[in-house]
Amino acid sequence: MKNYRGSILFLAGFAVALAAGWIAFPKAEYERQNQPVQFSHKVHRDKGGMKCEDCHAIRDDGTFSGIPAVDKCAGCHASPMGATDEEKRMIKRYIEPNREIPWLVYARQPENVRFSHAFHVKLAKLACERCHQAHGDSDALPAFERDRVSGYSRDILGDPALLAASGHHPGMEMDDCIRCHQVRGVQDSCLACHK
Amino acid sequence: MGLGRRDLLKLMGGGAAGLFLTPVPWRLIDGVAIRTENWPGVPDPPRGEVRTRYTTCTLCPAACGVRARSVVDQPVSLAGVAAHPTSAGVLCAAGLCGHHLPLLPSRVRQPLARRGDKFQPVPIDTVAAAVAAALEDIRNSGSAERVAVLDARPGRTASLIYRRWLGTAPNGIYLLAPSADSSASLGIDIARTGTVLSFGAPVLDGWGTPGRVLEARRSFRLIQVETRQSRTALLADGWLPIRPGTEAALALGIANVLIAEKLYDAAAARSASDFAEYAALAAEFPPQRAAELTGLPAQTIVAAARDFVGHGTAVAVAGSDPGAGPMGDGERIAIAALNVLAGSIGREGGFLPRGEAPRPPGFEEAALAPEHGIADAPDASIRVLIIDDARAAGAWCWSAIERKLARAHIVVALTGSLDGAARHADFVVPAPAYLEEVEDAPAPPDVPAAMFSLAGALLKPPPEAVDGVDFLNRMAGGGAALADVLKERVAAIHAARRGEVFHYTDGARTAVSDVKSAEDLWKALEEGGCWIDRRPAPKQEGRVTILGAAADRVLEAASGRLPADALYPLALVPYGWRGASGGAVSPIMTKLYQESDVETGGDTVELHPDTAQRYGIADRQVAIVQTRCGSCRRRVRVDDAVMPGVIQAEVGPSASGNCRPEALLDACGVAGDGTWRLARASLRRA
Amino acid sequence: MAAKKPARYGMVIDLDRCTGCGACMVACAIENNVPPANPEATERTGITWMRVQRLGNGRPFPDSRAVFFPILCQQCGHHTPCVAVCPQNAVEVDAATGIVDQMPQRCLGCRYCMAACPYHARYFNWWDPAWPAGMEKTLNPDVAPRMRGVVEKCNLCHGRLHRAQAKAAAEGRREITAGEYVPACVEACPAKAITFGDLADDQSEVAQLARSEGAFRLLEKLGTESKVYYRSERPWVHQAVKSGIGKEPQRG
Amino acid sequence: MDRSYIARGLDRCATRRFLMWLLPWALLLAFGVYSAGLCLVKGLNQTNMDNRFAFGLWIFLDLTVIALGAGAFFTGFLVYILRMHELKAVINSAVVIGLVCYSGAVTVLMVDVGQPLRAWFTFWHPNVHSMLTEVTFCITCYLTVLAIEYLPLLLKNRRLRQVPSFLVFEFELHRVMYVLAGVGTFLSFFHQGSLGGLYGVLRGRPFAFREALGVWPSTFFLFVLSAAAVGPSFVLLTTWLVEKIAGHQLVERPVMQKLGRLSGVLLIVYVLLKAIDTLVWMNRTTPAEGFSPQQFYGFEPFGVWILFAEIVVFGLLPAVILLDARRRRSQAWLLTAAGFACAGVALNRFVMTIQTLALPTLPFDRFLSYWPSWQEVGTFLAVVAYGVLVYSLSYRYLILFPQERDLKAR
Repeated sequence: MKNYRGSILFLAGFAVALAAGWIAFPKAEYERQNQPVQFSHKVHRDKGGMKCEDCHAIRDDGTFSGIPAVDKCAGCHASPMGATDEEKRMIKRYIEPNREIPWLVYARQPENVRFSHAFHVKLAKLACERCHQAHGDSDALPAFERDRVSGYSRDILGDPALLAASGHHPGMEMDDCIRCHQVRGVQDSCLACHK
Repeated sequence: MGLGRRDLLKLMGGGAAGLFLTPVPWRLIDGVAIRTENWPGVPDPPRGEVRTRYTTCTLCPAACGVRARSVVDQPVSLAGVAAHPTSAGVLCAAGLCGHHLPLLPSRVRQPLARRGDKFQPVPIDTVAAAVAAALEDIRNSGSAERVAVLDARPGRTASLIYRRWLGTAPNGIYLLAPSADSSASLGIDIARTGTVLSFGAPVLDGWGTPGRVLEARRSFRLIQVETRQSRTALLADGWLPIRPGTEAALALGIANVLIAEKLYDAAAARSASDFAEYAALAAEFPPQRAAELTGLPAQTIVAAARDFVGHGTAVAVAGSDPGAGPMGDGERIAIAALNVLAGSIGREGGFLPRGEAPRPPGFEEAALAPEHGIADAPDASIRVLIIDDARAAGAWCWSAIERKLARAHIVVALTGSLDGAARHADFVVPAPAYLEEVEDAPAPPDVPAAMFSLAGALLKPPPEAVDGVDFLNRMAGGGAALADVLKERVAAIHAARRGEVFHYTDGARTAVSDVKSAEDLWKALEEGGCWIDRRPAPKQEGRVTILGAAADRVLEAASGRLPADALYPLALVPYGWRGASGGAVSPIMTKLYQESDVETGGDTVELHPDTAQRYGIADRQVAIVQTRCGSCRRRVRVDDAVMPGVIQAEVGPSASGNCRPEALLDACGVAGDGTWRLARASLRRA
Repeated sequence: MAAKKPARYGMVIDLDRCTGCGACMVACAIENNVPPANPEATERTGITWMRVQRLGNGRPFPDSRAVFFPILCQQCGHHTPCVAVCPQNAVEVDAATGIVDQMPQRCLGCRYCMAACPYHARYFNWWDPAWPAGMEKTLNPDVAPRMRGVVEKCNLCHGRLHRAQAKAAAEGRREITAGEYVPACVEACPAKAITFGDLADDQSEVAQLARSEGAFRLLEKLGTESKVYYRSERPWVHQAVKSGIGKEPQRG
Repeated sequence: MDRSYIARGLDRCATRRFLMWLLPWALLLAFGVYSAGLCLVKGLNQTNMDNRFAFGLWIFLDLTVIALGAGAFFTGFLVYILRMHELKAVINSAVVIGLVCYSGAVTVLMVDVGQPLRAWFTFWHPNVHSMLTEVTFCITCYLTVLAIEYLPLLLKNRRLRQVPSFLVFEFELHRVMYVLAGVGTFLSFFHQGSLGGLYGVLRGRPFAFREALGVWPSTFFLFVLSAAAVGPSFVLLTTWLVEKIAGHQLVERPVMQKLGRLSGVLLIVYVLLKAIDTLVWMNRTTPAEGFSPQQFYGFEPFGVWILFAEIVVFGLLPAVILLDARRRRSQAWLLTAAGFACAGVALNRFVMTIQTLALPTLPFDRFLSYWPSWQEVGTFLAVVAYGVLVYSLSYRYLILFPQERDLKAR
């Protein structure tokens, strides 16, 4: 027994570290934030009869409108359409004072990344779902997870291994871009996708 | 049995080993490295829809068309408007960063009053009341003290309003800022000009309408008369480096040759009432004498004269360097006379008379106070001085203005930022900055046709902003706002049905007669456009006078401005660069004067190696420039392109503090005719 | 998006037209989010992707003459000095455009590339980039600001190339047409002294100018095949450029 | 009271006296760490380097220090590979010097780069064509080797020997010492070389550019050779210095002379090749790039004298002295020559780094000057202090000079 003691202690430390690193750390690494307003794509699509392009369109100059400004929401929600408190709250807090809603954008790339939706949608004919999953079907917005260390959204800078395990891997990391470009034989320099 | 020290070590060893098999260390070094991309030191550019909007540059009289690239409403870059009738798609360095001016650290956002050498916020009514009281006092006391408006950008509709107000105000006098060209009645048909003989005018460096001039550059010969090897001198076809202040002597020397060799336009000469008198004056300056005065070889002067008239229509222009202040009347007249000799007045490629955009009713010339130069105002006469927007001003020698002020006086500066002349004011009124207000831009001084451009507002002014007209109205207790008068003027233009509109948006042109209503015309101009009058048919002037009553002034100027002075053997020559010598400067201009040596910077003087050696000063050492009127400390740059015996001093911003030219310009001292472009000086090592 | 036929973007700068007004420098700084000088910065620690130098003929007054020499990254196409030296592939020559790319996010700031560049066209961020409070909102959204401690340089306004490409894509085109993409300095030059275009296209104006009489490149003998050409009709300019270093100009 | 840590039979000064000796160096270190801290926190604007003088004092001294530290690998090579067993007398000391020089240099490099947090990119995205990549890889690896070589010294410490497992481990290490020495030699050979290549490849700096022999420019080999040449000289100098400070002899004289002779032999070869290289550069390389060599020496103070000083005064001269057996026997001659040799290499590194950057390459360039800021100097002093501290401690508690005990017995 005595002469095993050392090894046991060593292994104990080893095990503790593994547990901490694989289970505790990934939880601690991301801070979860809820969106300022609960939003249902499903409702807007089915009840509102809206199409994706109504809010997320590619402008004539090739830039992408991204998430619409608050006046777009005001277009319909000047006064409550439904009976939910969430809607009333939104109108009171943002639409009436005409304040922009501080959405937390899951897919927002770093400032130095240049991603042209026009290329990928108009030329390469990629479906939105290819990167954004079936976002349009979602009924509620998941919590936004920010990496405490790098400061970026988990969707664009998560630990690949962990993301794969969690089954939530939108594929919006640089590696994903590169993989897809390689498959399609797109030859690019750094500045083609960075700015 | 408890844990011993060794046991603990083992435990930790195991932990360390285990940690390396988890994501922890790798995620951390990766994350930390990536953090360096967006840590607090790195700013975030704006996001949003990118829009293109148009306006007109009002930073200087050139009135160039401006295309503004904006994110939502905030302009992020400015560029020229292609095919613009006068600016031809060009913006200068200062114009390119104009969108920074509303955001300068020195921006004035509320009315200020001087307390000692500090400024404190006050309500705008306090300022208006103070001025009104002073006016009332003059009126009642019946004193001869003046009420003056010093206008940095004459010819605007606002200028008309000032002049009308001064017409009614007690002893009102309307003064043109030293740097401003008066609203000239002659333009230059530069596209057809054969030769330009420039006396110090920065022809290729921001003179007149740069776009138009540079576009025509290939078609005219350029002879530059200038002591300093300016950028224009470097690119001219000929450079005549004359001794400082001998422009008039050279002008008369050239006239002498032209007359002696019968190279002048006889018809034009005959039309001049006092040609004989002028010829007599010129006769006193044969090449030999001119050579002695100017330091040029006599044959060079003869050659220059022949060259001048030898290539099509020849024009002689007198230039005021943006840093050096105005040229004296003596020089102006001596140089203008050459145009009579060359017969270039009223001829294709020469000086063409031009009209002015129709004025709304109530602004007939008779109803307005006349334009004056500062020199015209008697010393110590001005009780109330209102300075309108030193924004576009070249450097002003404050003492030139100060000497005109009565003992008890109020100086009110309307300005966007606390720079330039505004820093001498008793009250500072926060005027809208560039791009913050709908304004009009008159025809640039050198354009041979009447023009009228609107500068649409791209930004909202701060809530407390007050423009000049608004300020007058506050004192008068009511009156039409500038925008309304502008609308009236546009209506007047529309009613006249002359000329055409150039649309910045698509480069199209529409005849005013085809514009349905005055409202449509306003809209077209406001969203980016300018009105151009049809070109008047060139015609020779009737009777002209060359010297008028100024013969003695010409003679004085021609005899040399800088009398020898044993104590101050050197000549101090200030010079500046357009857009940066006067008021506020965008911080991006540091590229030119601090982060490269394009501009030597407002804290330097340039010397010829011999001069530097004579005074025992080496390159980059600090020297003190001393004149009879004052002195200033400056860093020396040794440059063998400088004329020996000359101190070139740049007026403009420098790494050590933004534009503060006072010390230098005051050292230059103000001459009797209100100029300060030269001085006798001595030098010593600091 | 790689073009089918690789381009070789370059420019010809007419020294006889350049008035040294500095508009190109200002336009460049604004376009590429280059910060204003730190109060302590000097002409040797500032950042000027585009920089107008002054080359004198070395003769004293009144015979002294000078030309203004806009210097930017010369976009070397061969033996590109800065590419081989970078320890971590932060510099590369884009096969599709011939533009020498600098990746600030990959750079560790060793400055080896600066020592390697004979044109001194590379600049180091000695300070955090800082604008006067509130002026950040005038930054160009198409270019990412750099951070302290990295090297940056001219990339022929790559942001503008992106813009042109995106617009083309929005219209369903894969290729941009000549003239759709023009760097800020070229657009801003009041004297129209800079001609920009695809040197690989023999018909382009820039290619013809580059071949024309009086055109030359700096340090041609180094064999760096730079894509920035200069033109001048003045013999002394060619003379001064050939004689290379050793004649130190008096001017600061 | 720390007697129990000091090997038997070695006399070391009293603890108090030792601490007094450490104190000033500790203070110096503290000051240096502060300067370095400023550079890391506020950025490199704390230095006087600029866009034209992208490299300054730090790179120059790093190159010098690493060259001097070459004594470690070269002595190791001689002892373990060429079996010159008499040099065992200094090998331990050489290892410590090597460790100090290399770790110090690497630390300064970490301050020198603008984004130290990204330094590891070089390993993750290496550019195999870059000399700097080669340097980084080799130096890091060799630093590890040195650490392992240092371990047995450490474990031999009187107190640590009491742990049985350490003793075993130390014995095992000794058996692989030959391998380590081999690996070390190999690595050092490459990074000493690539440090030379660093400048030799700069086509854009005609003053430094050298044509390639194989894949490397000639400076690659010159640097290896010069480093190997001064390595022993530096070991010799330090040993002598330690003797002076300790107040008693540490190695037998013949060993010192042997070191001197080795230096001499390598130095003469180096000087020869350097001269040839310079001639080739003058008559072939530079003209081909459109320059004439005179142009480079036309700027005061860097005239032709610097070339003469480098090759003759601090190269040929010491070499000749060191090759002369009679002179070698005189301590004065030996040390002076060794000193000159080291100075010569330092001068060479100076010319390669500083002069190269000072020289203009374009017609409108100026000849530039540069003077380090106190932060730069301070940071480097930290390395010196750190070196002295590590060496002092090692000398006190470890056996750096095996002969010391016997020499004392005599």
